[in-house]
Amino acid sequence: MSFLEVRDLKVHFPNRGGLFSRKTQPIKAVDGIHFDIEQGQTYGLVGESGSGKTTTGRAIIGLNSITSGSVTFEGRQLTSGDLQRQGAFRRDIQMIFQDPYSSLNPKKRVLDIISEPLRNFERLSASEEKARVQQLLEQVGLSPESILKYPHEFSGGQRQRIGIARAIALKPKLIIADEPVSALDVSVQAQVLNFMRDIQKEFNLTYLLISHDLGIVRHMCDQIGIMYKGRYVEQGTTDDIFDNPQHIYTKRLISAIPDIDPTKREEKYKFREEVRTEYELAYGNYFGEDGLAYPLKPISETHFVALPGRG
Amino acid sequence: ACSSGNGNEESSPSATTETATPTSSASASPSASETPAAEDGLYSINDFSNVKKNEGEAIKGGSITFGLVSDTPFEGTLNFNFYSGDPDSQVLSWFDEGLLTWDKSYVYTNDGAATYEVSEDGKTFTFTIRDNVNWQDGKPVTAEDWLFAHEVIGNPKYDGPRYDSNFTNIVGMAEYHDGKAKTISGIEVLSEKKLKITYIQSTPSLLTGGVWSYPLAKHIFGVMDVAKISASPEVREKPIGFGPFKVKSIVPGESVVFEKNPDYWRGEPALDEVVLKVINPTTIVQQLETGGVDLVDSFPVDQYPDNATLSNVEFLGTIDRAYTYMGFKLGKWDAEAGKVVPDAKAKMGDVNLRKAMWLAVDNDQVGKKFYHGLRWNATTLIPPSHPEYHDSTNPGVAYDPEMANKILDDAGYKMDGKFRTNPDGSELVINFISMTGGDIAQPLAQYYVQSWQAIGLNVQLEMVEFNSFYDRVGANGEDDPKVDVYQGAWSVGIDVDPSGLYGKDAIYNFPRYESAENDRLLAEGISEKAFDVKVRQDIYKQWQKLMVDEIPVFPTLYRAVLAPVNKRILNYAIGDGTNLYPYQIAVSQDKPFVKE
Amino acid sequence: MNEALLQIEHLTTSFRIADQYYAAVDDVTLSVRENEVLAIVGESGSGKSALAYSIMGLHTRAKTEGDIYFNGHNIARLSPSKLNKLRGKDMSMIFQDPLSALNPLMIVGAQIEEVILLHQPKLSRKDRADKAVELLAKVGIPRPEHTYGRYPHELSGGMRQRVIIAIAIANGPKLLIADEPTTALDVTIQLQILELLRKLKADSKAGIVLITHDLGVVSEMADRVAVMYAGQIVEIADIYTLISKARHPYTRSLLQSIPTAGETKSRLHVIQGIVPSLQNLPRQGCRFRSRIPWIDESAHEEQPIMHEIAPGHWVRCSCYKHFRFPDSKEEELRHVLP
Amino acid sequence: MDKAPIPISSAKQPTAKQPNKSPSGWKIIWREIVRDKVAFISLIFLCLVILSVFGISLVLDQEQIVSVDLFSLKQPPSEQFWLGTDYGGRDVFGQLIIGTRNSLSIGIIVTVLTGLIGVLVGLVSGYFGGTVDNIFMRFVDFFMILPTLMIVIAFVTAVPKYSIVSFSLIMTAFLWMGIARLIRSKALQEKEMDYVQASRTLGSSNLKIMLVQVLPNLSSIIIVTMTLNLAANIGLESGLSFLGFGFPESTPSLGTLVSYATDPQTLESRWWIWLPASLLILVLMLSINNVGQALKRATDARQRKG
Amino acid sequence: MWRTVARRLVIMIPQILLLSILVFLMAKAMPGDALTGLLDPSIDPAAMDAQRVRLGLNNPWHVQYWDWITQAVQGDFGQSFRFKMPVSDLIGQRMMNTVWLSLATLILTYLIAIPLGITSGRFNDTWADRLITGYTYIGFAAPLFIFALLMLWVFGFHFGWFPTGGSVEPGTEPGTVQYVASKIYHLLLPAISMALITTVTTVQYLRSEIIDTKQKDFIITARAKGASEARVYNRHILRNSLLPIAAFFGYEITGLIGGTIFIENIFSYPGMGQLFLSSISLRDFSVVTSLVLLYGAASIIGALISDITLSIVDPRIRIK
Ligand SMILES: Nc1ncnc2c1ncn2[C@@H]1O[C@H](COP(=O)(O)OP(=O)(O)OP(=O)(O)O)[C@@H](O)[C@H]1O
Ligand SMILES: Nc1ncnc2c1ncn2[C@@H]1O[C@H](COP(=O)(O)OP(=O)(O)OP(=O)(O)O)[C@@H](O)[C@H]1O
Ligand SMILES: [Mg+2]
Ligand SMILES: [Mg+2]
Ligand code: NI
Repeated sequence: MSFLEVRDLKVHFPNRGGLFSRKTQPIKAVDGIHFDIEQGQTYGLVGESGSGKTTTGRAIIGLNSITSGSVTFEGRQLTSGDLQRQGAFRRDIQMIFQDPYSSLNPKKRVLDIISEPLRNFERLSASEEKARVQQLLEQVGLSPESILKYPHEFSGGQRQRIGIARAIALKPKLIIADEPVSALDVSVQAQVLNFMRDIQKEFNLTYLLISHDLGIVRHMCDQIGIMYKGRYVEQGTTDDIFDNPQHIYTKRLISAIPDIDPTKREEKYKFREEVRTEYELAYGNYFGEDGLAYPLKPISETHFVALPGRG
Repeated sequence: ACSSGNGNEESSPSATTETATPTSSASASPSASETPAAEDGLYSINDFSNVKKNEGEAIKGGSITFGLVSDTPFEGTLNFNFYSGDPDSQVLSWFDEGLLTWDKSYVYTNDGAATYEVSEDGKTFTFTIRDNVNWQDGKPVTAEDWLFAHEVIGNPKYDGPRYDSNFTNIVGMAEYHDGKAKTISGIEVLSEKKLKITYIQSTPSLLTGGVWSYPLAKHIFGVMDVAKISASPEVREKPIGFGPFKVKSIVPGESVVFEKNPDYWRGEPALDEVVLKVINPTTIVQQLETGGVDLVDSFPVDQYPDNATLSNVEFLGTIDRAYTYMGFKLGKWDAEAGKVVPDAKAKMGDVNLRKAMWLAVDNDQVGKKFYHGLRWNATTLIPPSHPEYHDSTNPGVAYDPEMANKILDDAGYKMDGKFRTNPDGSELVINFISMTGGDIAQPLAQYYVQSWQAIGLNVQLEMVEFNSFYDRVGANGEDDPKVDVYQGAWSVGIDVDPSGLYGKDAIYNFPRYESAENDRLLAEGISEKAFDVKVRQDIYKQWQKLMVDEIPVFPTLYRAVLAPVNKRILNYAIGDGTNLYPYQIAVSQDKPFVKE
Repeated sequence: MNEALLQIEHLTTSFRIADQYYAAVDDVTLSVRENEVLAIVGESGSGKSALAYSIMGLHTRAKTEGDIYFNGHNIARLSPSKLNKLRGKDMSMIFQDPLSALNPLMIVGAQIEEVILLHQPKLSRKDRADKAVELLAKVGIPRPEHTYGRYPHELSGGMRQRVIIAIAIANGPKLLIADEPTTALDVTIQLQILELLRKLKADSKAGIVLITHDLGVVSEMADRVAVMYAGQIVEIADIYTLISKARHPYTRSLLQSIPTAGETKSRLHVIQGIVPSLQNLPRQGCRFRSRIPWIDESAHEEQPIMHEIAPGHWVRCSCYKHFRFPDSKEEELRHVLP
Repeated sequence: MDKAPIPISSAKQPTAKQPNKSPSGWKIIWREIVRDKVAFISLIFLCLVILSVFGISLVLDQEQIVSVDLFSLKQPPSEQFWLGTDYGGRDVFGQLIIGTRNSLSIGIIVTVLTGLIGVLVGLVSGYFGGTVDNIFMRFVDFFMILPTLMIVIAFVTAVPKYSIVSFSLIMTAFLWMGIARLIRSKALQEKEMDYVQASRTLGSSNLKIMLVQVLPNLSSIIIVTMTLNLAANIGLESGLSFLGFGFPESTPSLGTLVSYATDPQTLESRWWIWLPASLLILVLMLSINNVGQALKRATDARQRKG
Repeated sequence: MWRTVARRLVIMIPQILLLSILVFLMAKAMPGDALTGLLDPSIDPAAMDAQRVRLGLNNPWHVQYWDWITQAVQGDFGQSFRFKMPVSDLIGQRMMNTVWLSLATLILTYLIAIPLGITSGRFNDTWADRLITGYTYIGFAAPLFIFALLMLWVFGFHFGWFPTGGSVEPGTEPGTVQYVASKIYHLLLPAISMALITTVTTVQYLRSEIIDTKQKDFIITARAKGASEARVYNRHILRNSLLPIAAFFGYEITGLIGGTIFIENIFSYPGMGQLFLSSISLRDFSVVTSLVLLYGAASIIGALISDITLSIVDPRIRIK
């Protein structure tokens, strides 16, 4: 049994408006996805905007209710709905948010921000709490004196680290990181990514890393799932995906990554041209009538591709 | 009825001919200046004439503007048989009139559009309408029309306020009203112009406004459903009458233009046109100064001192048929039996207490200070507007706080700290309500409270709005037990008979006062023997004294009505029995005089 | 070497903040030739957009000093009406946020037509409409007639960006300034837009100023690169030189911090400290000094100037000569910040 | 309305730019008000008026003021009566003070009550959204369509005896919807912010999130609206008193004093009765609005003066 | 869109019903009734009671309400007790006056607001802007009734330039030029007084909208296109700022309701607001209830109109 098992997860949003709203076709933000994450690993979720990555992450942590399917964490099924009632067991899953500006309450001091989970789950005296927060701050590389500052007094990277400190305060086992660095400048981005790897080793953390930046995903992840319109098109190890992409959509995604080496421009052109031709020609082979991906089929032990009928 | 706010009284005969209607206790808006025209800032009604001095020669024709002072538009129920507000009656009086007129003492004369004869027993009246009395559409005013008016008002579907004791006094009217009879047996059409009405009871009141004298044009309204007449265009948009002017155009609620009715039975009117427009009490002076109006129906006395010297108008004045009073709650109304039930243990039951309260108030000063002498200390419950019956020899109760204190002391109301207690030592708190309306209402009531507190009575004032006021004093039969004293005002009808206000079976007997003597006097006042004016005077003299002794209520102020008139107006008068009629009104020049 | 299409000399743009002027663009000298893509890279807040706006004369409340020669004419002091003759015709601009850059209450067709009308007033209504549709087709919008009547919010991000490009190229500009044209877009869409720009350049031989912070995009597109830091150009070189032989510490750090496909799982380089805000810029000496504290202070120049270390390769301040990446102990230092 | 998807946007809102939220709101607000001279003067004036009105009305003999003096009716200002007397010989200055106190009290009570209800309803409605929101908003919609002034007039007439408290309650009943709406829309926005989501994942209860996390972020907007509402409520109260549907005369209010001016004689020749009250209303409203506007600027970073 | 409009109109029905119950209950709770004011001792109390019975005043409120609402649904709002005419006719007479007054006020409001708002927004931080902002500050603070009183006094009484009451000169024939002119003349001063105050919010709104729009990215796009400043303003800024204003006028209706009550009373202008107050004091309940309902419906429809216009002028908004 895997650490985290996601089985046929569906999250649909009702599409409605007004009082006497006639229910129309729901938005199928996540439409039947399936994956496992092993402890200590980093799992990357990639896809274009609107493909349902965030929704998946939010469904796992319980911020979105699950329409159907199941999420099993350490053998226990997570139900959606009221987060606090599931108490202790929820604290093992935490989240890092995309926007370091809006994810910290601007009216709260660092102390209050980081101690929020502690106050909810652990009964600590004020001085114990302060000590814990200071310790956490040190762990994320901020000076312990910062506890009385407000978020706006920090840079983006520092804020993101405050967010991380808050997420690791309860010593979670799984962290869902939704685009943790896309709001940051390259140099700061590096800082956060390095740090995430450091604490992963330190606490044996498992990451579900959501990103559309393939460079980052490649840098960070052991396993990758590619999403398209709420479904998976391909899943495999990082090498499977980058060195041996099978689905035309994956290929297209990978070919679109700009290359840092200008000398390879021509090469890239050609490659992209090929992919594009293939995409145009073979589109029908990869997607169903409704333009959605087929169910995943294994092509190796670790590598799964959404293909019709085949193997 | 009267709306809250301004206490305008009708200056021309009104259809609510009998008894009384309430007026608000204080008159409209404020004012007075630091430099009054009279040296002491005081005026007296005796200085005013009710007849306009004629200055200059009348020109032919002409048009005048009449200002109807009201802060709301007039309702527009333009028929004597249906209207209910005073503003409407102001409009009506220009184009319609009653068939009977009366003299100075409000007794019917034979000068009007109809003449009358009374039978020996005083119960049967025979009326003859003059031949030349015609509706403005040319049709003659007939006895049939007069009967029709009675039939409509007596009809159960009738929606106006006229079905009153004058009608129930007609033989057969009750049966007709209840649907038991198809006709009113007591009314008979003798010929086209002759009508006979038989009354159940003969009383002197019949001669003073007791006869319904407003015919209803049957050829127009005869075909209508009674319930719909008051809303019909013939009432609202092109009303008809037989008065000196006829309606030319109406802007609903705002203004009416009248043109002369050349066929008027008294003769052709002098004026070509009369324009009537509603003006807000706040704009009267400005309108008068600029000649925007030539005359108005009434003028707030508070504004008089500032405008006494207006060069272009002459102020006419007369005594108002009204008085303000303090009422004491002495009992309850029994709705079942339809009569008052005095309560011997009522808080205000002790006449000494009431007397002391009267003694404690200085109405003389109130009249002088608040009203510049144009309201003055009232003595009895029949105002001097009825000079024949008002007992000017009765001094009422004069201001004497020492006396008041003494009476209270003697009666056992002992001082306990700031205030007096009941004779049995219990706490005495007197609840006093008074009506809002106008700027003076509150200070006036407050003044009374202070006066009473000055003699050690703990009086609590509550100012309430018109509707609540009458609701609480018991106009609907439910007396509010929390009211002990109230300040009200009545505008009395042309008939002096006060039984509608003080009779034991009158719901408007708000003090709920009853005594054998009172019953006797009131009954005698309208008995047959009272046809003799001397006798009647004596009866009411006794009654006025009784009231001053018993004090179920005490009058506080009598009032003057003032009517400014542009100097160009000729042949104009206010009040009754002046022998001047609207068709005679003329002007001495084309345009009104304006303020210099 | 032919005459530069755009020649910027000693351009300084200052914003007024609390009664004082602060230079967001500080003494920038640059040139762009025809048929050349000049990329400007730098972290957020380094003054890239401010520079672009200065070229277009779009600042309303900034003080601009220095000279901007366009086609040999100095346009830095041009009157608005003269400038308007150039803007949208000879030089035009593509904006970062394609939604807010379009008027939400006008159909996109009308917005394209407007720029045609402004510079080719003689064209009839119909011709203009035709031209607009033609432009929409040219930027690769599938059903141009249909899209013509759409409102901006009805289009996807990529489509909007194409509309903006259509507006920019409507009158065949000689100079195109693209301020982060793909930052808001997905990689696949980004690629399409970049290809579109490339095609346009090939067709019209226009000069393009491409502003971005993505070095990947730079290496795909640029002929030459200018690296900006804190309002100043710190390094200029052709793309090949810059990627392989960058000298300025800032450029080198930037290149090191990108997680590239090649070396996976290693630690990324992190530039110490933060980009100082406009008010807190060090106005004296080397601006990058505080972010490489392990390099000896004396390595910096007092008044750093641009050094041409190879033909066409300019670097600011001589500290580049002494720069090395920090060893692990020095790395530790940065872990705990004040 | 849809928003541009902003997936990558590393460029926007970086370290160097103005943080989008104020550094400790109070300090900014205070700084902004002090900087804005007009607002600062207004604030001082307001404090002075409030202090002196409540202070003086403590020492004033209220009974004395509303008692009628037949021998000093309608007197112009003098040593004894600083602002003259009215129709009842009552001291206008005293009435002005008490009237201001009454009007201010009503304004403040109504503002606080409407604020409480509005914030509560708006917060719950906006935070929970969905069905709760739908029901609440139908309710609010219903109240919104009420012709408030007319309903309040009708209500005041229907309640025969009213005190400051009951009058405030009546006004409150029909005035809380505006705030509720505003707070709701802000709460809707705010709850989408990641910090709220973060709190949920951290196990905070909804109540706690609403009160501890969301509410402080709405505080500035609440303060601003409440300030502006205060002015509006005082205006409404005096308007009602002016029409004669406010307080009885024995409880002076600024509107009552102004209503004396409906009489042209008073308007023209006895200015001391109505003019001070009118001016006071004007200046009070002006000051409150000035402060409110300054607060608004302080909370809106874009408009901030410096 | 027509579906949504229809839906909104359907939602309106329960709202109006609820409103009618509320008003009805309040009316019933008021002390006294239409007959209380009719104190005439000569009238037999029995006759009064008979009247009450006939008018149904003695029935329990829900019976009265039911009678009233079933009639009202059929367009019969009952009789005015005081005016002795169908309420619908009565209100019909007054409504036109109020409608004209409101219309004139609206027109004036925009006539004042647009140039001022534009000037102030476009040239913000100039002396003109400061002047206009000063005016809006004072206008925002000045209660309508005080201002209207002053206007009445200055221009009505002191200078005598305008009539001080009524809606038309007596005797003018409806339909003639004089009639129309006289109507306009009578409503001019009230309308100006109200407009000068109500316009303030619009000026402020327009100003901030323009200042806001000025900073929008698409304005920079327009400049980058080479559009002249004038064009940028007329084509982009004004259009985008004015259109929402245009849609506001529906909401203005709600604001005008309160205003007319004051204005009509101060200027003795016979409209619905004045009718409302006098009907309240005379307990003419059928008129009171009908008026409140009418105003309620007006504000709903106003809001609807605004929403519709807004969705027309702003393609981003779809009315729900
Ligand atoms: N609360 C919601 N209500 C309705 N639709 C929603 C909601 N949340 C997300 N969606 C829709 O679900 C789809 C997937 O959204 P999601 O945010 O998961 O995408 P994503 O892959 O994270 O995209 P991005 O890269 O832009 O963050 C989108 O079409 C979005 O519009
Ligand atoms: N209108 C302005 N007023 C004041 N300061 C400004 C203004 N515009 C920009 N700045 C400041 O000027 C500096 C440079 O800004 P600019 O927008 O040019 O940066 P950028 O390099 O384009 O950054 P980004 O990658 O975020 O777009 C920043 O510090 C910014 O805060
Ligand atoms: Mg997402
Ligand atoms: Mg930029
Ligand atoms: Ni250096």
